[in-house]
Amino acid sequence: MAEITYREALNAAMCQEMDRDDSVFLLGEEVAEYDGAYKVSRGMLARYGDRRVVDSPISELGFAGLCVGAAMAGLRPICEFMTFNFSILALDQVINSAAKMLYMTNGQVPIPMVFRGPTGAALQLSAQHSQACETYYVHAPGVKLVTPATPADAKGLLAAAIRDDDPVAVMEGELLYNVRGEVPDEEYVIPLGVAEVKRPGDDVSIVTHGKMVHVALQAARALEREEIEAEVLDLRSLRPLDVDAVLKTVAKTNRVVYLEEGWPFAGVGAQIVSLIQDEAFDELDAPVLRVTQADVPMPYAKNLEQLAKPGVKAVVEACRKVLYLEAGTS
Amino acid sequence: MAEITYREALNAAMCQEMDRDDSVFLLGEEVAEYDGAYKVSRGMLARYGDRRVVDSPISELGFAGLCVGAAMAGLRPICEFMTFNFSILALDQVINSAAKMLYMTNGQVPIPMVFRGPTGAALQLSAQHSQACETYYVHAPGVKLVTPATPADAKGLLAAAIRDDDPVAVMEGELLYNVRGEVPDEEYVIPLGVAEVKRPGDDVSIVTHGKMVHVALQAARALEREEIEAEVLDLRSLRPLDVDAVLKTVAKTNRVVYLEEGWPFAGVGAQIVSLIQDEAFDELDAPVLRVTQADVPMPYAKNLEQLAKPGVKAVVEACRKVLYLEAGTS
Amino acid sequence: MAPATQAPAESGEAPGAGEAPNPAAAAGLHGFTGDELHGLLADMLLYRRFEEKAEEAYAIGKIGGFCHLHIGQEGLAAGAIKPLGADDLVVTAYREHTQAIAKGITPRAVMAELYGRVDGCSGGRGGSMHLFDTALGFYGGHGIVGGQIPLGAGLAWAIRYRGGDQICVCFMGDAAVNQGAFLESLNMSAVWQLPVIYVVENNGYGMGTAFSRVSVTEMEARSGAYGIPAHTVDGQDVLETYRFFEGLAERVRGGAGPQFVNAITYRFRGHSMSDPVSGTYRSKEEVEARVQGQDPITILRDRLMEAGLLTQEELEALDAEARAASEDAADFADASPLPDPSTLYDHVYAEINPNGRLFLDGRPGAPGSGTTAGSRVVGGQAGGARG
Amino acid sequence: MAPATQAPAESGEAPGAGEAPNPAAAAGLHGFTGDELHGLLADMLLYRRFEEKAEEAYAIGKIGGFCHLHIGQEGLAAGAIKPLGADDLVVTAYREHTQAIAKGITPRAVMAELYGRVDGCSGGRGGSMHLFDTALGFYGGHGIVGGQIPLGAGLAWAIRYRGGDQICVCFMGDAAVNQGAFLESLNMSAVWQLPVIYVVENNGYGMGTAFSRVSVTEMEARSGAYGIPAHTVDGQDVLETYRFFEGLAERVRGGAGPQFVNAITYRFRGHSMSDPVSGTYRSKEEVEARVQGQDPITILRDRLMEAGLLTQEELEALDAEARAASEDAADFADASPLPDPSTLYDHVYAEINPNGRLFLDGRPGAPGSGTTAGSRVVGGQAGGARG
Ligand SMILES: Cc1ncc(C[n+]2csc(CCOP(=O)(O)OP(=O)(O)O)c2C)c(N)n1
Ligand SMILES: Cc1ncc(C[n+]2csc(CCOP(=O)(O)OP(=O)(O)O)c2C)c(N)n1
Ligand SMILES: [Mg+2]
Ligand SMILES: [Mg+2]
Repeated sequence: MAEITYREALNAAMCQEMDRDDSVFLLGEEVAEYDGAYKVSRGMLARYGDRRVVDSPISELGFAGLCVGAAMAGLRPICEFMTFNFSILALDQVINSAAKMLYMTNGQVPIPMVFRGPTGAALQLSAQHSQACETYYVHAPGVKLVTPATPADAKGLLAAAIRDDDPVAVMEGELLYNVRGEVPDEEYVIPLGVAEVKRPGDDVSIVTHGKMVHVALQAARALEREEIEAEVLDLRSLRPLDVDAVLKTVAKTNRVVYLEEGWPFAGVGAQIVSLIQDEAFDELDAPVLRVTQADVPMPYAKNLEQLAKPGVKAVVEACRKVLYLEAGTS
Repeated sequence: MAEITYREALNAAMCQEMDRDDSVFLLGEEVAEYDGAYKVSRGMLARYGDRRVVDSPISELGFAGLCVGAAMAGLRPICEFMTFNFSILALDQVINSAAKMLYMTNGQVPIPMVFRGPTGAALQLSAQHSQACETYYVHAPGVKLVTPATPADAKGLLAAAIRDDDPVAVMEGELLYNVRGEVPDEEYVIPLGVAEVKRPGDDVSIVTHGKMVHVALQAARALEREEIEAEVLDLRSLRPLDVDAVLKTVAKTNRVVYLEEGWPFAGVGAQIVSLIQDEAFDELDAPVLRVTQADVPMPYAKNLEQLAKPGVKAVVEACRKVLYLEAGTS
Repeated sequence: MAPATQAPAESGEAPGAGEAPNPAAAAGLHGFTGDELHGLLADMLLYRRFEEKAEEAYAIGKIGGFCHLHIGQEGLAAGAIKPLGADDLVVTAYREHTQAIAKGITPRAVMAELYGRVDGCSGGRGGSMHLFDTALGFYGGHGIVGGQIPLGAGLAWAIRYRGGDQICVCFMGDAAVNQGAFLESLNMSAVWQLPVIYVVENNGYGMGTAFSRVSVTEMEARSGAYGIPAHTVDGQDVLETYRFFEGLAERVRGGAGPQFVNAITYRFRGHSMSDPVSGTYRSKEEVEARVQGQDPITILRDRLMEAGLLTQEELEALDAEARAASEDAADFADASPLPDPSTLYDHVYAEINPNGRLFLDGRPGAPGSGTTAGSRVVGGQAGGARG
Repeated sequence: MAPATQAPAESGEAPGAGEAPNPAAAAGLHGFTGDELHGLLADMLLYRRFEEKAEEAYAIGKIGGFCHLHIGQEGLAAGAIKPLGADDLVVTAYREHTQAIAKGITPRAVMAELYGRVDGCSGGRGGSMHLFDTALGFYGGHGIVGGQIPLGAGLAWAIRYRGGDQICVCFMGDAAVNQGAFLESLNMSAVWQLPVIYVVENNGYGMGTAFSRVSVTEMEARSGAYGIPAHTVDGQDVLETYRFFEGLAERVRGGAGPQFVNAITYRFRGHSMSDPVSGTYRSKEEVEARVQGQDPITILRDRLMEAGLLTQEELEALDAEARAASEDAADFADASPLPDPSTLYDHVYAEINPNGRLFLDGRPGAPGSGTTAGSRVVGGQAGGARG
């Protein structure tokens, strides 16, 4: 057990899997000679050589499709997108090739690969570089999606994603790469589809995923000062989705806030609300509230960006509202 | 008032707008010499010439982006996708250019254009040609989306979309093109954001959009035989969304089924459920049920395709369930 | 008229059997043995009769969806694929019935797939546009124009990665070269020197659009930007095509790097079943001239007869075999059952994770939807039929 | 050392003022008048000092996000844009500060945008990568590599559609030519003969990747596939570059059709503020050699001095002006207010439809969220601050 960064944990997961399986390789922009735009693959070129750690041209559709093709032939590509914003260019290969291949071929052609990189906003990167892309990857059946929030989850979930026989999107966060945390040194995986209670609490549940887990924990600490015990449930995996864990926290607190980085319309939170009202309708003492990015493209100006992002105050307020500690507006 | 097809209504809308505004032009694959892959633009090349009715290469990303560029300069392009399945290749230009442009430019550069074509499944077109693409177009703010279900709506909504100063996706249906209906001959538009009750009823509300309106009406007729009066609310426009109309039908029947052609995870229905539970929580006598495509890529085999598609029987069953006429399974 | 639409017996000018071989004609035979020549003719006749049968089946509703016939382009299926090794890889677009057969998928398995039956090569899930048999090196069957091009690069990548000596042949239509994926894939193939041959089946049209209307350059100009050699071959001359690909495949196997082939051919039918053979975008005269003079089957047939290597009787025998095999395929397909409804959710994922829910529609049949006390969401005839 | 890092005064070998013009040198002056030459030098000095100022401001946190400096490439901003007409259109990528100034946006408006303030040319919403002033024909400022290429084709399309005689200049980096959008846009531009000049600012690297590592061909080879003429120009020689674009622009205006220009240049700074000037992908020696020998400002300065057309005093005066303008821009930006929080939802849509809800976050501030008795959904500091 050592304290390392999220970045190092991802690196450790890739090395762990590349050591045990020669069919695993890493391909993307700047991943080799430059050690990765965010230095996630530091040292991997030296360690594995340019056969397995490969710099690609800026051709997202092409190299994502090339990786899908390599996976059709049985290799296990790790396709790095410098950020998922750019993967929108590659979405046709993700949806029409990777997600649908196994089904169209009646099970003949699995696509055991990983699409990984940061999703969502960092700081003042403006509209085209700040988008949370979960909805685009979770809507179509055939792809799996995990969103590690801590170094330990990063190592375990990325390793599990690499070993999984289906295409798995691993969405990281630029602002998470420097986060430090305890990570087991030994080889391990965290199975897909298992959510984790990052903080137990009896009064209200903050359900979330990815980067927002940290915002949820800050909100929970703030609520603690008002003697409100918030439970923070980190879904960790959006598909497969740990429905039992969601229903369990609903049953426990009867009050839920869904926090996500992305936009509201057809966001992940919409699905969670739909699921809860459908399967735990009678458990709810209040409607599930959602805290999301403002429904606007991300502005550059510091103050506007802060306004647009979902923040601690908004989560605290939402928790108060589901507890009826503040007059609801309707 | 004449009875014409949905196809002819779209053609009439485009001609109506091209007659009144020279800045409107139609560009896409096979739209000119071939009269459109589905003959929607029949006769338009002869009528407007190849300056305004233009056959493009098979370059979805490029010609969608070219249309966005032309719109930046003040033209009003109608960009036809042979089907929206192929527009996934163009999504970067739709989201990162069209949707975000006005905001990034602080209002300097509106994108007054239309993306149109059929969405969803036809008959046995298999996984890559049967996808309902609403979620991809409704998630990001900056784009509007309408889904006409009848010839009259097709003419009025497409005309309104062309006149709108923002990018508007108009999602049609291959299986709708031959649908006939009464359409006013004179010039008119149907404002975006106005849902329509396609069939009034007091017992249960079937809320839906696009092609599924017809399935909902069939289900309503079937329910009628059991003396159940279903109200069919056609959203017509997903963004802007007629929230008042949704809340009104909820208040009227207190029981809702959302029917859509697409997949469930982060589908349009998820957002509607989230909206209803949030703004009409206490009006519901039962959780809102959703009827969607099975959460699988569309299979080719006739029987499997039928199973995968949302059908009348499923809608009827869902309506019975929200009416507790059948023991729920939980 | 071409064999496509007439019984070979009627062909007038065929010289009587047993005539002395004509040396001039022999030159055009590229050194193939009589058996090899009969084999290639038999292959193409099978492709032709098979698709004529599919056309019939489509007309009576046995086949649904899109169905794109290769009729007129069979010279390329035989000429480009037959020279390949069993473990070489082929990936292509949606006009691939004959290519699938050429790579070894049985007419039965292909026809059953067109019928959407369990014995189809994709279990009835893929249909006409998505034929697969990876054991035979046939990687489909892709419906998004240009979508198979990066996949072809990836298959070649995997060969190189493993140090294998196979090659990948990636087919595309002429219109597909205007997709950005073409640039990205050819460039990466050149940079990484992948063992792949990109073959444009240049039938002159993308649906109703002549290539000359969407390109100011000739097809040969499209690969030089990436330093990939361009070759042109007459796809209607199956013997020339065969020898050409035989040689090129060996060069690529030997490390020559990616290649680009502009194969000239012509589509004798409409783009798909809904598109008339001729009309707005190409004249009746144009089509008839090509069908008359450019039929790869007629060309080979006449050449063999001229050379005295094929008798009318032999031709009829080969053609009868082809018809019989096509009939047999159709009968087999017709007898094959529809997929079992209970398999609706099979093969969406190769790995059903023990934890969590993968299918969110909550239908009774959906795996994992039972992880909780039964979702209340319902949908589809499935739910209806079973609820 | 280059002016970038030194006061021109220190430059040793500058000949004293008033020396007799050197005819040999004059030849290299392409017939520009002394005023024109001083003007171009002043432009480039402004670009240089402006970005040095931005560099400072970034270091102290006045500017955030990504900031890509053009330092070293100024010859192209002046040489390619100054010859254009006021109503010609320019669209480019994210390394566009100096191009925006060259097209007429004031240093104040650009710096205020980098600071994210209301007086910025994009109201503080766009930032460094999204500078716009369409009244001046500057269409941004785009962050997705290659994303501006189809937009450039579209702007040119609009010119042709309206029968105007403007042209569009579309800049891109060398790495952008590997995006599929490049193929699709150049091909359409050729087919429709659009009045557009595609300019590759070929600084040899895409971030840390040398072009030679992601292409086996030279840049000139990339446009021939679409029949678009390729030209190469030395972007460090502003005079040559200016005359070249002056001539090419007129040819395109005259109907010569789309053109492709490979402009050779070099980036003197890191890719963005987080990237070291030299390191893994290019050596200190390589960078220093370029900075020494290939600085467009030094090259023009020396040429003018050799020709006796610039005195040390004049140079210092011009440089002082450039520094002053940059200081002024920074002061202006600093004094400009942040955007009003109440404008968060402005300009998402140009038309707020009277019916229905456009914003689904249901925050108190969101327009239309009030169409019903107040959504209960809340979010963002906004909700928090106001709730
Ligand atoms: C990306 C995409 N755009 C459009 C289509 C619709 N479409 C199917 S085939 C076709 C024409 C392709 O022509 P070509 O590549 O020459 O192949 P051919 O049909 O001639 O064999 C088009 C436009 C598609 N399937 N995919
Ligand atoms: C589609 C896309 N992929 C990746 C990136 C990240 N990125 C930003 S700039 C850049 C390098 C571009 O190099 P080049 O085109 O040569 O322009 P230069 O930076 O040299 O001016 C990359 C990879 C991006 N912005 N967009
Ligand atoms: Mg073709
Ligand atoms: Mg560069």
